[in-house]
Amino acid sequence: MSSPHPYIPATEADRARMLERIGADDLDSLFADLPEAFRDPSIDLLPALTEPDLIALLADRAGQNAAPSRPNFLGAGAYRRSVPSIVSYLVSRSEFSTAYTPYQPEISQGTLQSGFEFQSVVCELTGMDVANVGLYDVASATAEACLMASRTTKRQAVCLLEPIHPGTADVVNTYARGAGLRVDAVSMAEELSDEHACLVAQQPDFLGTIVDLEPLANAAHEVGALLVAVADPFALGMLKAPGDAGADIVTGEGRDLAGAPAFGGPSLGLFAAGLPYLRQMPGRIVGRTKELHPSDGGKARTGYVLTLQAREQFIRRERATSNVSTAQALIALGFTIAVQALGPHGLRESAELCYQRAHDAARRIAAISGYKVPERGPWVQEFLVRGPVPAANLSSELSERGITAGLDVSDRPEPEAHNALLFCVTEATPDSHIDALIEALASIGDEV
Amino acid sequence: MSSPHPYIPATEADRARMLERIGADDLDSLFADLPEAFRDPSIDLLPALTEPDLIALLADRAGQNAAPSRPNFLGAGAYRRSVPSIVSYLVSRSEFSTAYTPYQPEISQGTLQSGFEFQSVVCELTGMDVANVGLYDVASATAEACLMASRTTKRQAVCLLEPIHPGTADVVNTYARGAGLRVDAVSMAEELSDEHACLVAQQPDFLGTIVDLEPLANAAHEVGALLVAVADPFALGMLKAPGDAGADIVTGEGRDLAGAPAFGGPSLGLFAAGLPYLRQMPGRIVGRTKELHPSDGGKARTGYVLTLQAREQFIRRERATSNVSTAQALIALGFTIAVQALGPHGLRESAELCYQRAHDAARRIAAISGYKVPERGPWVQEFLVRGPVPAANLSSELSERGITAGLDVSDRPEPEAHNALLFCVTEATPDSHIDALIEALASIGDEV
Amino acid sequence: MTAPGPRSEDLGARLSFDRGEPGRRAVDVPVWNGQKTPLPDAHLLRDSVTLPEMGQGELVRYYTALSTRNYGIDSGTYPLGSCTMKFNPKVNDLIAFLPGFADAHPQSPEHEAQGTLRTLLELRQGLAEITGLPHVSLAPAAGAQGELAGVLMITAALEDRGELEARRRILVPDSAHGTNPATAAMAGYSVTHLPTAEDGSLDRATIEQELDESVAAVMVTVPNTLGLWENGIEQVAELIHDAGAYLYADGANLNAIMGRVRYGDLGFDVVHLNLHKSFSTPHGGGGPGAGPVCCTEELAPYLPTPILEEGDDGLVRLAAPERSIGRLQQFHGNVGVLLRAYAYMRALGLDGLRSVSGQAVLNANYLRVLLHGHYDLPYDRPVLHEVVFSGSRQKREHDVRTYDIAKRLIDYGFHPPTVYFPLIVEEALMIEPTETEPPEAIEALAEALIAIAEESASDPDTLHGAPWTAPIGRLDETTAARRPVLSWRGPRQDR
Amino acid sequence: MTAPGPRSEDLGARLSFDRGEPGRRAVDVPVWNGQKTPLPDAHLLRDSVTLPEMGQGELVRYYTALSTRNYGIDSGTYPLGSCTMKFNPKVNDLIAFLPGFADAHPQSPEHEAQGTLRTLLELRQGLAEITGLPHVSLAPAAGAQGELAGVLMITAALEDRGELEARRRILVPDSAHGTNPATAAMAGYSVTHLPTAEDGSLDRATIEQELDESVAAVMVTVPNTLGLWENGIEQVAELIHDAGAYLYADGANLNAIMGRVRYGDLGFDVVHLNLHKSFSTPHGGGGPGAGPVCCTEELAPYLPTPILEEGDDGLVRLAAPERSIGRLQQFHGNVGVLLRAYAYMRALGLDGLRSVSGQAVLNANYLRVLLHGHYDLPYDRPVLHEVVFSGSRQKREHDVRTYDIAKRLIDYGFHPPTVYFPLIVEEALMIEPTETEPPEAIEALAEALIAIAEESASDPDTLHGAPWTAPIGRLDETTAARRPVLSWRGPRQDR
Ligand SMILES: Cc1ncc(COP(=O)(O)O)c(C=O)c1O
Ligand SMILES: Cc1ncc(COP(=O)(O)O)c(C=O)c1O
Repeated sequence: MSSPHPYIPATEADRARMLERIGADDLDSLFADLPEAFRDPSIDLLPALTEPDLIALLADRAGQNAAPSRPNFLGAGAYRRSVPSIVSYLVSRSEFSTAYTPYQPEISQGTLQSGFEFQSVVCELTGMDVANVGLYDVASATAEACLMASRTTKRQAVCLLEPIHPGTADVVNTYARGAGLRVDAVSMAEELSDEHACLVAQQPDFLGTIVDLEPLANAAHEVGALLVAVADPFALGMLKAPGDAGADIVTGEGRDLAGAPAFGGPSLGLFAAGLPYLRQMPGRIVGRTKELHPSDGGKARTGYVLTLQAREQFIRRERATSNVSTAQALIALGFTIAVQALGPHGLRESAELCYQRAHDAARRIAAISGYKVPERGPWVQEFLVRGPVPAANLSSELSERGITAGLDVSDRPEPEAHNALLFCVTEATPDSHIDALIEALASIGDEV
Repeated sequence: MSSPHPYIPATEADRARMLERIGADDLDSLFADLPEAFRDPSIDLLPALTEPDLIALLADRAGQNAAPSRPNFLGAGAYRRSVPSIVSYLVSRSEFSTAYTPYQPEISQGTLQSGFEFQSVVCELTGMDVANVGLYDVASATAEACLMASRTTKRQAVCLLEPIHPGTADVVNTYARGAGLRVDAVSMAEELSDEHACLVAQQPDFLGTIVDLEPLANAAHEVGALLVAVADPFALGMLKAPGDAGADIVTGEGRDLAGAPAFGGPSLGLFAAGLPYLRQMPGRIVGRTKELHPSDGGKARTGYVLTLQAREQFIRRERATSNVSTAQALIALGFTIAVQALGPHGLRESAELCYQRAHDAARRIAAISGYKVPERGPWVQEFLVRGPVPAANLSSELSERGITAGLDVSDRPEPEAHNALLFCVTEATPDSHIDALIEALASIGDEV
Repeated sequence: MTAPGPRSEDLGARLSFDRGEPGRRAVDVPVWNGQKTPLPDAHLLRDSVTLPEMGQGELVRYYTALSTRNYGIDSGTYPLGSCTMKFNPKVNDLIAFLPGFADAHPQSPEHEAQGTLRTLLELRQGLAEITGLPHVSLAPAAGAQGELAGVLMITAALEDRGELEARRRILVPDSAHGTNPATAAMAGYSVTHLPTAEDGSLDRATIEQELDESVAAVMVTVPNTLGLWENGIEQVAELIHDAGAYLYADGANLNAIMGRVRYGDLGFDVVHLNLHKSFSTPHGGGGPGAGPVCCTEELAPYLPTPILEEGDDGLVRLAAPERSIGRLQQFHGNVGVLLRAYAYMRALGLDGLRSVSGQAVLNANYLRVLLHGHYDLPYDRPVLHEVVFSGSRQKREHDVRTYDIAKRLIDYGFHPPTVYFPLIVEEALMIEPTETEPPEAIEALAEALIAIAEESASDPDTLHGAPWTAPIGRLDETTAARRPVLSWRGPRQDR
Repeated sequence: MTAPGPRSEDLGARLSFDRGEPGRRAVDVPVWNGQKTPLPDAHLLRDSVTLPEMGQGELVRYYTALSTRNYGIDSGTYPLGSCTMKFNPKVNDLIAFLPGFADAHPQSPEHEAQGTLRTLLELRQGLAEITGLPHVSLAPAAGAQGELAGVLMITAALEDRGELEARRRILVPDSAHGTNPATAAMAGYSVTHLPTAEDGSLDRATIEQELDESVAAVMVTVPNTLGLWENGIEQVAELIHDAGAYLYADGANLNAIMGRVRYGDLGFDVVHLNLHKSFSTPHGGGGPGAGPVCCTEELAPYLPTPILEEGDDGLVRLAAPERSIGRLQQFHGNVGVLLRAYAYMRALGLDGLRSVSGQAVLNANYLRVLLHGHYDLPYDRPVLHEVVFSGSRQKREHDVRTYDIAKRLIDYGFHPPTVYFPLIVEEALMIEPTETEPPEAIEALAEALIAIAEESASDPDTLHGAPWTAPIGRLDETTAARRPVLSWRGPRQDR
């Protein structure tokens, strides 16, 4: 590798000049404080690569993943969406992507005003009063919601309504352990008690079924608990806003509307709540304000700042509402632009298109002899498929035919999941993939 | 398709309001001047597609081309290069990409200053005094060079030194026909006469051989003709600058340093010349100047403008030096950034890396029994291969093995080209492709 | 209360060549570890090349900073008349950059490029439908090269008719774009200028008078550069054909009439289109463009190479027309631009393209009525895609030139319109809003121009000194041309 | 001579929701032409949702305009202490967006994701080498989540040791980042603050005094937030271990010591890294980040899920450690960020990473000497990656606060440093140039800060009102917090 490195502009001559000014002999002498016994250990790293070699290596690696053209019917928390083409261009503008948390609002209005747009979009979608600028992902956001519910209700247990995404349940458990909360998993709201700070319900649930949140909100409120709805923002294009159904906190995953699944991350946790909980919210919040002094001869202009920071770790430290600092701002920007590009009609049309395409696919599958699509209620984009062979075999038979099956949920307790795979079809699943699936399922059926 | 279209924001309501203000009944009435007999003809177009369907269709089409991973040894005017990753990001910033010719310099300094950078880079690479901001491609730039040579020498014939790219020769002929010039193709400079306005020599020549330009310049100057060198700017990373060898005009193709080959275009014609020819140059030229009045309390700042416009069509009309208007500015920007990113050392190292890799591949091929690499002199990245079977068969045998062979040049008059293919290996040809080629060639040889 | 900031950097004074330090680099090059081949003889090689030496971050910052000193369509309204600066959909770029398209080698055997070739074939078919001229070559790299192609095709046809020696003149209206006469001259013709009549159309009498056996062709821009329909062009076409000449259409203003009337139906023999205008591909600060030519059956054999053909085997191929004028470029044209144009055509379909022309014309007329009375309107009638005002009144009454008005518009946040073109309008302000501007933007533009008209009376000095808020003030263009500084080092003799 | 431009738009006053018109749209959605399934019962559905209705061009312009009101690393020097704002190589983004990586579904069977998994495995191995701590989970989404993971791992270990009930305290230096105490509290511990000694290191006496069986862990930032090495940390580690507690490293400042000393060798039990800082991935206006945790053999069983394992079959798999604290996210962390970090690690290699720390430290010291005497330097000794000055003198003598100094720096074209942190430095100015700034940039920053120091004496009002040249003036943060307006429509009750 040549010196200087492309990422480190200073040359040997630069360094000599700087060292002289500092009065140091060489670079190493700047590290004199480091304990000598441990200084400059031997470290075994892969060799450095020039840019062309780096790109070649990683293009090769990317090619070791399944080809993007391979039919894939996995959903279960990550969905292939039609993301408007303008999103990636705008998000990649370096004024957005290479900035950090907007500590200096005068030169960060881009991040701040889009943060305010994001909060506005999240409030509209969820039907809630207030939202923050986003947390890590849906699961950690849900865990934060449980902690917040516990803080506000002063109760030490939370209740998860099954079927909920196992990843979400797992993260709630992780966070609850630290906070000393008990986590109960229940299959009906009736199991809720006045020990519970909240009831957590996923919409649609883990097996894809649309949930009627209203009775759940009532049940929760009856025992003095909050309803935390974990809602898919895409499905909210057609489903009733959780806020209108009585939810107190709404979380969700914004990744898929903002871009590609990227093996799960970067993700984006949505977090919205009713006004009473505002000062207990985790995360950054953007507020609208005005210039202190009119700057341009005329009236004071409108600007945006991080606000209500007294909740946050860098001020409140151990009494903060959360430890979160860096979150997922750039993904939130992509989410905002994508949702606004779709607009009110586009979002609804997209959700309904997804609904129609998924139901059409399900119907075609159910029509193949040997296959069943057990329904648990109305659904949007995910459905169970039971085939003529055990679920695991069906999955591997499909894989051999170049198709990635839906998730194997045959070990779930719900009777409909018995021996079933959870398939997902969205507005972005190519027709040709669905055709290939139908054909493959039929041929597997024929061979039985 | 819904209305309004995403690209056309006005709604029906907007339109109604505007029409009323204008005093028109409907949109169609605005076209009343158009002859009624021909108005609103029936037109048969493919149906409109929404963005997701459009992307799906064209991704499918892109997939109908050979996969980018297919080994491909074509050169012959288009070369796979390692383009620095920063290029595509910077070029795609919409302030650059969605601007037009910088008629208003005060808000076009981005385009203008980078145009000046481009001219500076082209002057340095070619060793010439002045350059314009680029023409369509190397061939049309060379044709313009011939016209310019004819204008300055007042001679009505030009002379092309073979082997020259047939595409270049063809374009020179097209332009010459309009200008009433005779085009002679010769195989040695001695055939030049005082009827010729210029001698056009390609560097390296069409069969990849490095040309000694100095004797050619002398031969041209002896008969009062100019030397037009058609030089590969990448090879100029190591080869003597044509200006230093006595060339009067230098043209070249900048596409490959700026980005992907894109089936040949967008291309980028480089055009540089000696100072005496400045006012005869075609195309736009950027010049440096100052503010008329200091704008910021201090000294007048430095800025850039289009200059020497009295040569151009929009002022000089039928007496312009060329009809060119829109050229290839964005590709010129990419070229500039790429060359500057490589810098003086990187450009040389890249050229030598290309040289070494190509020679290594040629050596390996020559070592296979039944294969010859006939040399015509020193070369950079392209070499002739003669195999144990006729050239056309060798090409199709390779194709069957998933490899795109070098160009079939077996019909050329040069003896070394007899029954040969012209292979190209660059710094960006993957090792694995070369290995695959060697293996395939050997197996074809074995089968003979 | 305002206080000045410190003076910001004179960015133009420091080129990349003046930045960085010897030894810095923005990218590394792999090292060759294999067997070394000796380099060619030293007299063929160069010692070194002078280029900037900057770190990657420095270089990125420099070009990012330059970009912020540019105004693009994404920055705001860009009503540059004749240039059709419309919104450039990002999806077009995404498509052109798909690796299958971008990595295609121009010498690829046809079966390895069917994706590109079929797409170009469909574009060709679409353009033939839209222009009413059935034969098309997509080769020309821009409008001017399309013009050259068209005129050379006429040359070739005349040659085959044995009339080339006789027909040495091309008639061009005085309102034409400069490329028209320049092209005619480049193709070896002498140019006769046709005056524009009172109503902004061609003067029929002059045409009749000029038309004789010395005329090869008439080049007409439709709609013309005044934004007006050429009244009676279909009859002019007959006259021209009767005189044995060809009628050439400059189709750069297709945007106004897409889907509503076709060059072929009107009697044109050949037309070039500016896809970078009408079909929304980015203008790139001055290209790349694409200027396909479409023509009649009669002229088809002369089209530039390549054209596209679909074989009986279903394969699309590149071909040379029988008596082609030859190639215009080493390869096949600005294919990446053509792919973008195809994406645009498919995103709109026929209804969409008709909406484009409808809205473009509505927008221009809306601007016309909003500005009516504030600026002179030399041809005061409904317009098509653009409207040409004149700043003569402002010049006469307040010594404010169109130049000043344009510069002042920058302070209002707009890109100025085209100025001083067409040449036949004194102090011309040629405004083309295009269909992608919402009505609010047109209203805001009109308000700004009205405010400027008022300022020219109340405060002409503010206009004379404008722009005040741009990244740089008015530049000294005279000195730039008189003592040209054209590169970092200047010509070799001065070093 | 200057004349004012017209007042430009108050961009902040008009959100996207206030733009466009009903019926406009930025993208179309395909129409479903197949058999229609009836929608679910109406009480499950919504009537409508309120969102902006804009054309595509309008929307692009709006967000482009917003972007120009932001300052990123590509805009200039961004010496935000503790945040390590270094140049973000574009190649990292290019790699993360390769379709094979970007389109990978998180539930993919392992054999369909080997490209991603092998790359993450190699990143893990590299981080283990760099930290000297052999076991790694890449799951945490950012530094703070890494901290939570580390502390919960300690909790789990204590639980297994049966000491969790007893050990309820975590010691945290008063110079620590706010996430440290916040994390400790979130994990259920009470926090004891440790004072910083005169020399800027931990006060040994207090530690010895506080260390008892009630202490679960000590969280130490190395190098610390003063930019200083924690003198004797290796002895402190022994003390802590002797007391039965764990030593946690906040490794957010790894940039200073990459390749030169390792957390594991010094005796740390667990460390989190901030790859979005040290490994150059874009900060994104506040994320995404990645905060891997690396730990000893002892703590390995408790690592968060997933970790990476290579099987005998050569396949890389995601796995759950035996006694894992569980998951931190639904899936596997911010994989796209991790891929970028891998690309960075490979672009540099060991020599490169050592150059990073070397140059970062040189740059900070260079700035230290350039500014010496112009601002107070509370801990006046050579620093590592950053240097913390104090504006106390300016406050005392001229009533100019660090806040004012920061705002004024904006007028000089720089992003201000971190201010008022660490809390133990009065009027703190925490400056971290990073290794990607060339010396000229550091000199220019120093010159600006020196000019501002002079202005605070000569012209304090200019500082009090700064910035003057930013897109917007000083904002009223008090009212923002007192009467919060947090969304376009405001809370439902107010509608
Ligand atoms: C009317 C007209 N004709 C011809 C041209 C030439 O087109 P191009 O710039 O693509 O060469 C233009 C634009 O420049 C034009 O406006
Ligand atoms: C020293 C230190 N520790 C921890 C953190 C928290 O990291 P993150 O913001 O990634 O959560 C930061 C930065 O914010 C930091 O500077």
